[in-house]
Amino acid sequence: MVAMVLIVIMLIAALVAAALKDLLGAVVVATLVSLITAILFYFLQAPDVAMAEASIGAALETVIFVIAIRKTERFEDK
Amino acid sequence: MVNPVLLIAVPLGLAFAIPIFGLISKRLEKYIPVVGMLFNLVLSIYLIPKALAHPIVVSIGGWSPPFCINLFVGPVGVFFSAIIALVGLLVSIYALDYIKEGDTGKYHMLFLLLLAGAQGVVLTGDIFNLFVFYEILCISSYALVGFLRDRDGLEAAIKYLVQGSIGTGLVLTGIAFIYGLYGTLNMADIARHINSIKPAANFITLALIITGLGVEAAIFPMNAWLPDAHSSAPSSISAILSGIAIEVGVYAMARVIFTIFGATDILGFIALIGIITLLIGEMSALKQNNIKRMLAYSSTGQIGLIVFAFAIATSYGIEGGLFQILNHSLSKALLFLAAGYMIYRTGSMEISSLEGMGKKMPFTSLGFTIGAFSLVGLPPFAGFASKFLIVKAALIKGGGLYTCLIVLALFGTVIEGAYFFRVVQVLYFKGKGGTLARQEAPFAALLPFLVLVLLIVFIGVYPGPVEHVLNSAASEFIHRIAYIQGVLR
Amino acid sequence: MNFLYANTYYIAAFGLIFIGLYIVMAKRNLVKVIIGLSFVDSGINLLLISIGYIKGGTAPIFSRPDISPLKMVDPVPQALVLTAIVIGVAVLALALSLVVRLYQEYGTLDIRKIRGLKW
Amino acid sequence: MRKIIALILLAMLLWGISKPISNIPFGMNKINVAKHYITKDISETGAANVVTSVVVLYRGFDTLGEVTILFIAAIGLASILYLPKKRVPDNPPVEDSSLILRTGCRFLFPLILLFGTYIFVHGHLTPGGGFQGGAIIASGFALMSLSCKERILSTVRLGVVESLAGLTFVTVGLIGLATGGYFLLNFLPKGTLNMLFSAGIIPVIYVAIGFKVGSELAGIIGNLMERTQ
Repeated sequence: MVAMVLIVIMLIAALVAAALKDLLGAVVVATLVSLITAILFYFLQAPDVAMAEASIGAALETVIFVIAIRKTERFEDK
Repeated sequence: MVNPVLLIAVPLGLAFAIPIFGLISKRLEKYIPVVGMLFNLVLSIYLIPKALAHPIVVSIGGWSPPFCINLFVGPVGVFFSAIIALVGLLVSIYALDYIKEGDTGKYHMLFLLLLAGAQGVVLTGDIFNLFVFYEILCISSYALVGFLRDRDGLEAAIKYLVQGSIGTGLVLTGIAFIYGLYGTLNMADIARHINSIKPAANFITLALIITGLGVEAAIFPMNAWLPDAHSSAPSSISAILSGIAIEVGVYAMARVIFTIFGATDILGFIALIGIITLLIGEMSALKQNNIKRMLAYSSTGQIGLIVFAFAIATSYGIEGGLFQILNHSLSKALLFLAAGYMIYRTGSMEISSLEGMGKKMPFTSLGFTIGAFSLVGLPPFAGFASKFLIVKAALIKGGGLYTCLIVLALFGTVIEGAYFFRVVQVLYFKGKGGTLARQEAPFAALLPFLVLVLLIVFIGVYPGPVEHVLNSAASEFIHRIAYIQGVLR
Repeated sequence: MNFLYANTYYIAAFGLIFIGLYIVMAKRNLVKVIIGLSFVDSGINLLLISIGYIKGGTAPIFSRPDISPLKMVDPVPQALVLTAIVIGVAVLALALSLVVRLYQEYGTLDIRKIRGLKW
Repeated sequence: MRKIIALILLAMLLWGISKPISNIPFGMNKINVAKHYITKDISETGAANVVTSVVVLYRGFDTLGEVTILFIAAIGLASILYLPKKRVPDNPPVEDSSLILRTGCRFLFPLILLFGTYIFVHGHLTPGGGFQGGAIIASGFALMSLSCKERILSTVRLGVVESLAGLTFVTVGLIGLATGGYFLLNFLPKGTLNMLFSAGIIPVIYVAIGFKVGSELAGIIGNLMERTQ
């Protein structure tokens, strides 16, 4: 049941990331998606993968995205 | 007995060691790829007779095949690894003088890793391992396409990266389905189980993998990235991408279709796709004024012909396809390398600016001309033998479809002849000298030209030994039972 | 409803893959496109892990002596996903470096305003 | 327009993937080859974590390819962001972060390094391993370079660590080839289960991977921060 709620949140977050005009916001929401994926990996009895996803997918990818956005621009133009 | 895993491990190790050599002396870095590829060439030539006699199966880690990754070094494997090592060696000699700007140490590392990835793809016997090496090949080509850091290169690189990533995503989805359906990743083991489950599931899995691999092989309609990527990379990299990378993509497709799935019922469709790719490539090449874009579109056309030859699926057809791969690797590498120095001298990629090059750079122009003639298929060069085999195979196979398609393929060859002769005419018979003084390309570039020209002529005049290897290679693709038994003894 | 309940994880995985592919195909901002690629990667990883899952299975680690090997979930997809995650971050870093350089050249991330990027 | 085309393509893909997925029921036992790994793991490799032994031993060649891919990404990124020596941009002076942040980060940094090292040293016993530990170490360096604005590691030194770690991996494989005839053969004694020094070459390779992944990811972040305006 928890898994279902998390999955719904994850898919909504992915759609929000697609719709947001603020790229930094989109990256933060994408991080949420990564984190929920990591929790789902844990539910599926894959602790190694959960750790990798949390440390690489959620933390480092976000850092790389944020640096790239700081070097470019924050808002998607119309 | 030398273990063929060295063909992959030595280039990887040397590439990792380049920064350390760079600490000793910056001048040392550029000789490392030459050393690595020379080693690979010697080893793969040494392995050819052994692999022809009996396919070499080595496991990694010491377990028996379905439980660990194994390498399958049959005739196909040694054939491809010899081509990769040969073209890689010649291009790395060429690059000694050609690559001057940018972070050159990084260029040589990426170059060597690209070739190591290609070696891994053609030797491995495990589908996920194939995917990993395929990613090595793809990611190093993304980085190398953008190596010059100009606008064209960056645009082409990001375009290639996005389309390539979608492609590899599809391949990985297909691999996930294969694992879910059969619970194994070893190619021979999958091939043994493949008929046991519903055909619809197999078909979709095959379609996903073929589509994904088709992006790298630049099969229509997934070829939008190719002209940009191949024309804006440094010329030495264009030679490798056209001469090796797309052929490796075709190899992977052939391995999946013939050996793993044994799916001979979709080959008519693949043949059609091949001919469409051929015609689109040749027609687009005819319209180009930029010489590198012209060569890039011509690669698309050649890949179409190779795919068509494989889709004939008889012994002659596959032999013709492999022969055409050999011819295309040598000729297209020669064309791109020769064009690279002509562009370097004139500072322009327009075909019209090459006027009178036949007098100013006679050896380079001669190399370009021979490469063009061989690609068009004029005797006595290698292209004649390979195209002749393909036509023969299609006619023997018969049937309305293949006869119509081979007529279209010959029409494509005529177009190809038209645009190559136009360039040759510009090189020799137009312009009155111009302002440039006569100056040849440096020795490091002339040596690869010489070797490639000699090989093209030699293979064209005396195709016997090559055909002997290709014959065994074709039967490796056709007889999948022998492949399965060879791995799972 | 029963179908949904039985295949929740597959739906999550394919939902993520499709949202990612939609972003790549329909959005015009390069950073957005790369966010889409990372969604596709996560979705495929989730698919692989769900394929390897066995109901009531334990994690494939002999952390206590009483764990029976026959109750473990499949370890191979987990090993594959570890590889796939690292490949994903590698592609992403390379892509973002290209994006940063393109921004320096053109001053925009919109693929309509960058000459050669029409796909 | 392109949205409609995208949706049509996705609908086709959805129809397609429904075929194979209906043959792969969720949660059912589909184990085939992997049965060998989970039943024979302890006697053959001596590692408590089966995923680790699959990653490093049974499918070790994939892992070699995988660290190569990360290596390619790191050097590809450096070559794309390469600036000739004269043109290194003077980054506009950034305001120093607050004292609390800097002190806090300086305090956290060694702890993060220790945690990362723990993770990759214990890869064969507990969840985790070279990739996870390396990523944690890299995040420590990212934290330092974000908060303190000073370069901790030079690019050259990171490059040497990367090279040596990669060479270690290849050399371990070649030693296996030389001693037992198989690349990446587990030539060290397996030891007793659940001890730190057990499972043969797994800890050696995971330490190498940990250093390699950590230095590569730290290098990627450092290059992105510094080589661009």
